[in-house]
Amino acid sequence: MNFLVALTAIPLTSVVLSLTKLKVEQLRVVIPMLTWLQLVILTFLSWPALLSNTSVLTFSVDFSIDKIGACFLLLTNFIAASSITHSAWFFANEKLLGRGEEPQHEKLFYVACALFVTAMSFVFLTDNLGLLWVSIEATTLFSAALVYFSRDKHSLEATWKYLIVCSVGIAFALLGIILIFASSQHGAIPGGSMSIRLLVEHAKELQPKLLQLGYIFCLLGFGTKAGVFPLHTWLPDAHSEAPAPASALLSGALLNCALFAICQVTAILKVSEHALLATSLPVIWGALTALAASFFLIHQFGIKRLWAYSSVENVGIMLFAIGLGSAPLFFFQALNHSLAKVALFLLSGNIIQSAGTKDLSHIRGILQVSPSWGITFAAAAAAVTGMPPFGGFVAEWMILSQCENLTQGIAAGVLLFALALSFIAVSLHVGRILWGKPKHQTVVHPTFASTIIPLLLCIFSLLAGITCLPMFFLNQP
Amino acid sequence: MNSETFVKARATGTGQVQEMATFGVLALLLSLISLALVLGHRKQLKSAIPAALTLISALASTVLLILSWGHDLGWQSQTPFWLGIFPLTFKIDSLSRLYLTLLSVIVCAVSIFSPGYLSHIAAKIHAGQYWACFLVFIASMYAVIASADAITFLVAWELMSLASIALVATDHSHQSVQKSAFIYLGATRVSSALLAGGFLWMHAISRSWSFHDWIFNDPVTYLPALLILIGLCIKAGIWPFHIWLPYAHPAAPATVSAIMSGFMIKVAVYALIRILVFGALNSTLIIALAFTLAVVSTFWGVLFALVQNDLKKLLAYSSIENVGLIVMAIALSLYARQASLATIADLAIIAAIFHSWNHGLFKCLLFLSVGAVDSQAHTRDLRHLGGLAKRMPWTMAFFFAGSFAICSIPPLNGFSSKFLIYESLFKNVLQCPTFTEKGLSLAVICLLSAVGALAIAVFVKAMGVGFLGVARSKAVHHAEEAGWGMLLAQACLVILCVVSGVNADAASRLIADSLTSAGLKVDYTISSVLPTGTTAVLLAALSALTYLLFLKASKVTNYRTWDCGFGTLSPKTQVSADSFAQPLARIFRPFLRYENSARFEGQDRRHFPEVVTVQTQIVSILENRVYLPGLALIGGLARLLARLQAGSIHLYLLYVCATLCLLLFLGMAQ
Amino acid sequence: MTITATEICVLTAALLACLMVGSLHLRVNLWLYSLSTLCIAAATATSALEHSEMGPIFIAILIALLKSVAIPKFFSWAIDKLHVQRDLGAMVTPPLAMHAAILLFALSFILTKEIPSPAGSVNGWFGAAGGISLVFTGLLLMLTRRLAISQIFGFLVIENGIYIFALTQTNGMPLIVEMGVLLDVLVGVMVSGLLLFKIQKSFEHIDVAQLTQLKEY
Amino acid sequence: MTSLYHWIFFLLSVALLPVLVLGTIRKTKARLQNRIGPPLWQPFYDLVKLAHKGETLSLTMCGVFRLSSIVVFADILVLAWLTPWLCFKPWAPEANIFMLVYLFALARMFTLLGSLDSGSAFGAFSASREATLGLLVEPAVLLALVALGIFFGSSDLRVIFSLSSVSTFVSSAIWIAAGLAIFFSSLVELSRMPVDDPTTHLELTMIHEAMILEASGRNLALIEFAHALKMCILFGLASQCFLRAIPQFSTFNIYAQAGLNIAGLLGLAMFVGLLESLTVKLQWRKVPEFIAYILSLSLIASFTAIGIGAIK
Repeated sequence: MNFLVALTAIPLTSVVLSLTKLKVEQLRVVIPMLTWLQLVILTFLSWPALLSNTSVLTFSVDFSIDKIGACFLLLTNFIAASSITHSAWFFANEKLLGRGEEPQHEKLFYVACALFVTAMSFVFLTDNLGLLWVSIEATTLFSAALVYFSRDKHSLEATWKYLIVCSVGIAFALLGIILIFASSQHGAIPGGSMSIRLLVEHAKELQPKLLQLGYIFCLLGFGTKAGVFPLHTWLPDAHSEAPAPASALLSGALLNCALFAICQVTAILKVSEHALLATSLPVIWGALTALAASFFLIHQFGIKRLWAYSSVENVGIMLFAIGLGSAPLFFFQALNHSLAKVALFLLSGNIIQSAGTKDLSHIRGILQVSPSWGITFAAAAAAVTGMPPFGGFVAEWMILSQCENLTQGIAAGVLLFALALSFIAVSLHVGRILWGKPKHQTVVHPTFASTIIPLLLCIFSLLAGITCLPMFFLNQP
Repeated sequence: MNSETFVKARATGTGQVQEMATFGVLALLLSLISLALVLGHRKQLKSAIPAALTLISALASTVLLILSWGHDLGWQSQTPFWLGIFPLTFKIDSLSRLYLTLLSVIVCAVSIFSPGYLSHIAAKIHAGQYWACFLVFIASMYAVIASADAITFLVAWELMSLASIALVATDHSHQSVQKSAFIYLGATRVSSALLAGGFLWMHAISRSWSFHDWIFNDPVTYLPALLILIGLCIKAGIWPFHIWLPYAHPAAPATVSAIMSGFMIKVAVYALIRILVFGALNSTLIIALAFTLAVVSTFWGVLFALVQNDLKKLLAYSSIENVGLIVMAIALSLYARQASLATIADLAIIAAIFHSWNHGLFKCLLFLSVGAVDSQAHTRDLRHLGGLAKRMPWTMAFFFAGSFAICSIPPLNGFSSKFLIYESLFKNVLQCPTFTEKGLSLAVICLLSAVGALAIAVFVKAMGVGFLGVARSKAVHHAEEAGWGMLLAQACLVILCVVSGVNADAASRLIADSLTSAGLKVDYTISSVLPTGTTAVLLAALSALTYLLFLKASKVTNYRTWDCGFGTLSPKTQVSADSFAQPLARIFRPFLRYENSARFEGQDRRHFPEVVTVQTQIVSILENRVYLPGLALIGGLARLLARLQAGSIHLYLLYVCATLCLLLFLGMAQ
Repeated sequence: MTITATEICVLTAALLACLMVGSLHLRVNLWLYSLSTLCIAAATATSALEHSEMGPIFIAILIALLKSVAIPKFFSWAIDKLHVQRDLGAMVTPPLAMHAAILLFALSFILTKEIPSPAGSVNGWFGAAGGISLVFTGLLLMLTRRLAISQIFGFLVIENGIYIFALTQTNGMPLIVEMGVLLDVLVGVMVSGLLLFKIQKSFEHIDVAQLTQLKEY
Repeated sequence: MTSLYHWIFFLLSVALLPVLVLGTIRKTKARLQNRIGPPLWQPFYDLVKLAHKGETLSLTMCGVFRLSSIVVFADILVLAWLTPWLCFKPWAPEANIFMLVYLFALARMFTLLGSLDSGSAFGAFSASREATLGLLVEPAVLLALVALGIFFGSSDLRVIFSLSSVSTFVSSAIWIAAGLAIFFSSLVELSRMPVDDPTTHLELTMIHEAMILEASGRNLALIEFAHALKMCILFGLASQCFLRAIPQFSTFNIYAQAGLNIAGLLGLAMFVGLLESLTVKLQWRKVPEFIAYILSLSLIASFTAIGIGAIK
């Protein structure tokens, strides 16, 4: 149980602190520190799992973690820490704009963040499908508070759609999990089990029909949460209505959780007799998702909606990787996507503040407004569209080069087309944003401080690209 | 790159020369990039410093390349610095050395040219960003040529594209520049996507990333070969994929367009040779396709060059023509190789490489001179130029030299390579088996001569209307001779043009030997050596004699141009670029669609117009009939898809149900 | 074949849910919901007795208290607060929708025919059918209602269906999972209930069919 | 020793034949118009006269104008040295078909530039017409030569025009076709009737004359002489072809050949005179059709050559 304490102590403290009478200015200093501290603690906690390639670190019954899980855990918390750190500047600027909400909103934001991140951490820590479901549902509930942050009609609408669509989807996931559980009771494991590792071990003996059904339901359910086309409908609304740091969290961390769940279930199915289903369905669906998303990118009007759709596209790529059955590649892609996308969302937050609008047709000449923003923005966009020398390129290249059979080959072709299309679409918008003369008076004056976090993230993404360390760490051949 | 070829590469190089050269090229790249990164943020900086550094490193690399001539240099990135699981592998064999040397030469010239030129447009550009992108651009081109495997190649290729896009958009305050940048961006991304597809496919077939292991002699490999071919053709600006070229070159600063047109499109040519020719592609269909496209683009390019008014656009179109020539030679060589007509194959490939070298030189020269004109007269539009002869005689002289070279007038270098192309076609007529092939290559010879004549018309127009006669606008009156840096750069290139023209034979032999040592057995057998050198000397001597002995003595009186006694005529009575091209354009009416738009101004416009402005512009058929509809189709699809996101939650829930049914159906079907 | 008490309860619950679709009156819906939930609690209890184990009894009581009493109470209070009596209905008219629901009820028997009955017991079919039909009904409810509140009802019905499914298709879910699911449902209801009032506050209605500001084009 | 004779012969013919040819044409035309006409050597006197005059240059001109006339002159001399237009030529280097064509192109290019230099509309318009003619006629000439090249299996004019070449009936057909093609295209190249009327007085209709409108004095003399020499070269080439069509030609002794050669040259000149006094100038937009016929001639030649090659 001590690990539960270690896991929840700091979030709870930050919750408590945010609920006390502390000034928001003080919170802006304390909370980020706490989140970084949390990251450190988690690193220590999952250190053994990180080091070994095979062994699974078990904390207690239902709670254990392996290498990939640990990577995701740390990634999630890192993303959370950086976006919360950046949110300090963000909210300070909001104040400058006079759009500053009263402090308790911001405090509530911190509370929700803490809970949200904890829920996400549980997704990676639990070994129990049921608890996995519970924690993912929990993330929905907590993040709803983040989406609702600005408390206007739009955010309300976005929140409602998010809540309803995701809950319905997730409900199906629960159905799927129950089916898998039922399938495990047919002789495989006496009394049945929800432990993923047990299921993977006994995948052969699981009742095939139930397993298959369960897999499909899980794919649908977690797919809704991950924003797979055409279940992505909630995603752009939620991302564009949430405040920039929150959208960064949603896109950079939450999607990974849902995809991780899919990855876990797929792992079970891959060793069962339905391997074909597990290798073909996600691949095709991923490619199609990427394609659809890249079409959505073309006539886009909102800067954050743009990045939301590019997240959908990346979700497609990750689903592709999952279908190829290579968890490390999935993580690598997720890593690069998260780094770049978070940088983009944070910068977009700055840009929106300075331009005073989310409308792409009114944001121009950012290179003139602030070269540092502009260049970082361009770099991040290049990274997220999979341009070398950033990590995204390497990840996508490795994913594409892993295709074996004809189906995967065709899907790879579709994916290539989607990548090209999305790059063109994105860089059309980015070019218009960066170039030309600014249309607006800069409301918020760009400070270099507000570029630090995105810049760091870009640099990390670059390092992920030009060094072999991540891949060797994940011991890919 | 798989290890044994790498080891081979290392083994062939001898000791410290190789180490030195490797280190040198490496140092060059690193210094360039670090410099770029350092400069990234400076708003205004003296262009002299980076220019000098670039010059030094380019000279250094030239020297190193020449010192290490004959040794293959190999270098593989050490372990932390890999791309994921792929090491960056470089290999400079004698083929890549040829191109690298050309690149170094061009970079030298451009870096001499830069400071003077940039000082004229300093107000419009962010010098730091410009130099950063410029250096990354150059470095990535070095990397592309030196890369030994597909991944290194693609990475460098993408970097090259990104940097050049940024450079095209250097002066991004204009909408038109942005538009060109976007068009270029789209084209280049499509090309890299196709390349990636081909590379991945080849990897799936051959299980290796190294070009060395890719052999295209199996029907399985034809589709990837086609993908690669088209991808490269887009970058090279082959018809019908050339659309981006006339946009990108004029939009970019002269220094950039000089390199883009002088070398970047040759990178694609190099890749064609490296991958398809060394890969011994033997699919007649694909070769025929390449040949046809190339022939069409020679004709198309020169035809549209004829009707351009913007000097840079004109040059861009003539680049299309010349690249067409090069690719045609490559295709011919591929065809001859698989028809086992060795001599023709060798001659053609030599011609291709030699012409790409020559075109690199004189196209760079021409772009630089146009840049000089632009920096002085602040316009490149032939409708406003003219009469520069008196203002900037040296620039004119260099431009003329370049024009003569590009019109392949002996004894300049353009002719020497074009002659090889003619010769190989002629030999093909003699030797190839079937009657149709003979007839075809005869027709191509005929077409090429027509293209040559058209090119003469094009450049006479450029020279005559642009430099001779009376100035057509105020701007020209203030023009003065360009600075010494600009002139020096052009002068060097002119000298190189003459040298490589006169020593055509030696150059061809050099190319043949390089190809042989690069692994493609080529011997240079030509019936007899052209007397280009003798002709040159004779021409010069006779001209000098005629002047000294005959013309010098005559007493000259100056008077007005013959004006039928009307008194001084206004510059408007001179022939304009359009009217000069009109008789030719009339012949090709089916291809060239003019669009006239007249505007009448002033009150009571119908009866007494005060200002009448008539605009004539050429309509690009491909763009209007093919590309715009295609884009519109994609846009329409996007709009259609966007309707899915209609905002109604009931709809969204329906999607969930529909997907559920679909998945159940699919999943249960299995 | 014999039909057990559990299955009778389950099918009753399913039919009650079908009736929900037929009526636009929120209070009627609430009553029907709480009744069907009660049936579900009963089903839990009977199945517990069949397997003669005491753990599920506790859950049955919990369900009876929370889902069939507390939640309906909360919503009836909400209905008073929001001054809404009846839904306007979307897409299809209620009677038609109800017939569709009953059709789906029938259909679910066909669909679940193939599902192998849970290990150890011979008959899980009716239970599965009931669960699936509840899920269908819930979806139908969400699709054919305009008010936010009745969409929550629909969601609750879906939850019931899944619970039934779990109950009849598995012999004994892990307790912790049961608890977690229950908790999540409660929190979900709380959050969505909260949002109800917010929507009422800023839009002055809770008609979600009018929430179409966020869209492409 | 013979080579010395050759040199002398060659230089003499370069110096005199142009004048003679021009004179012949004029004389023929005069006789056909029942005039006595100027003496044969009149063109020579004209040149001398021009050489004694001073020249008038336009103020807008830069060096290009004079440079062009010089370079054209030099270039034509080089061509005279390279091209086998006389069968008693001294040592000549590799004379490649393509090089030949492009040296002619050099001359044309400089002429065009020279005409543009003055900035006069006449020069410019005629220049653009000349460029058009060049585009049309260059393929014809090239193809005619290539046809011969194909037949003799080399693109080297020395090989083609070597006397050792045995000639059959078919080959003489090729020779004649090629010769006709070269002759007619030379009419276009030299902008004579029916494409251009050198004696017209309306600047707007001239081509060559308008291009040299600004030239005067020695400059004009250079241009005129160069033009005449060019004419000789082209006619000489054509006459060579016709002579080669005679199967026994290669068996004749050198003097007979030389005589026949010059006779052929002058004959062609007379024919031109005849042509110019019989035909009228073609409409400008009819010219392409005319050239199309020439092109078809050389196509016939080349395809026959290919056919024979295929048979052989």
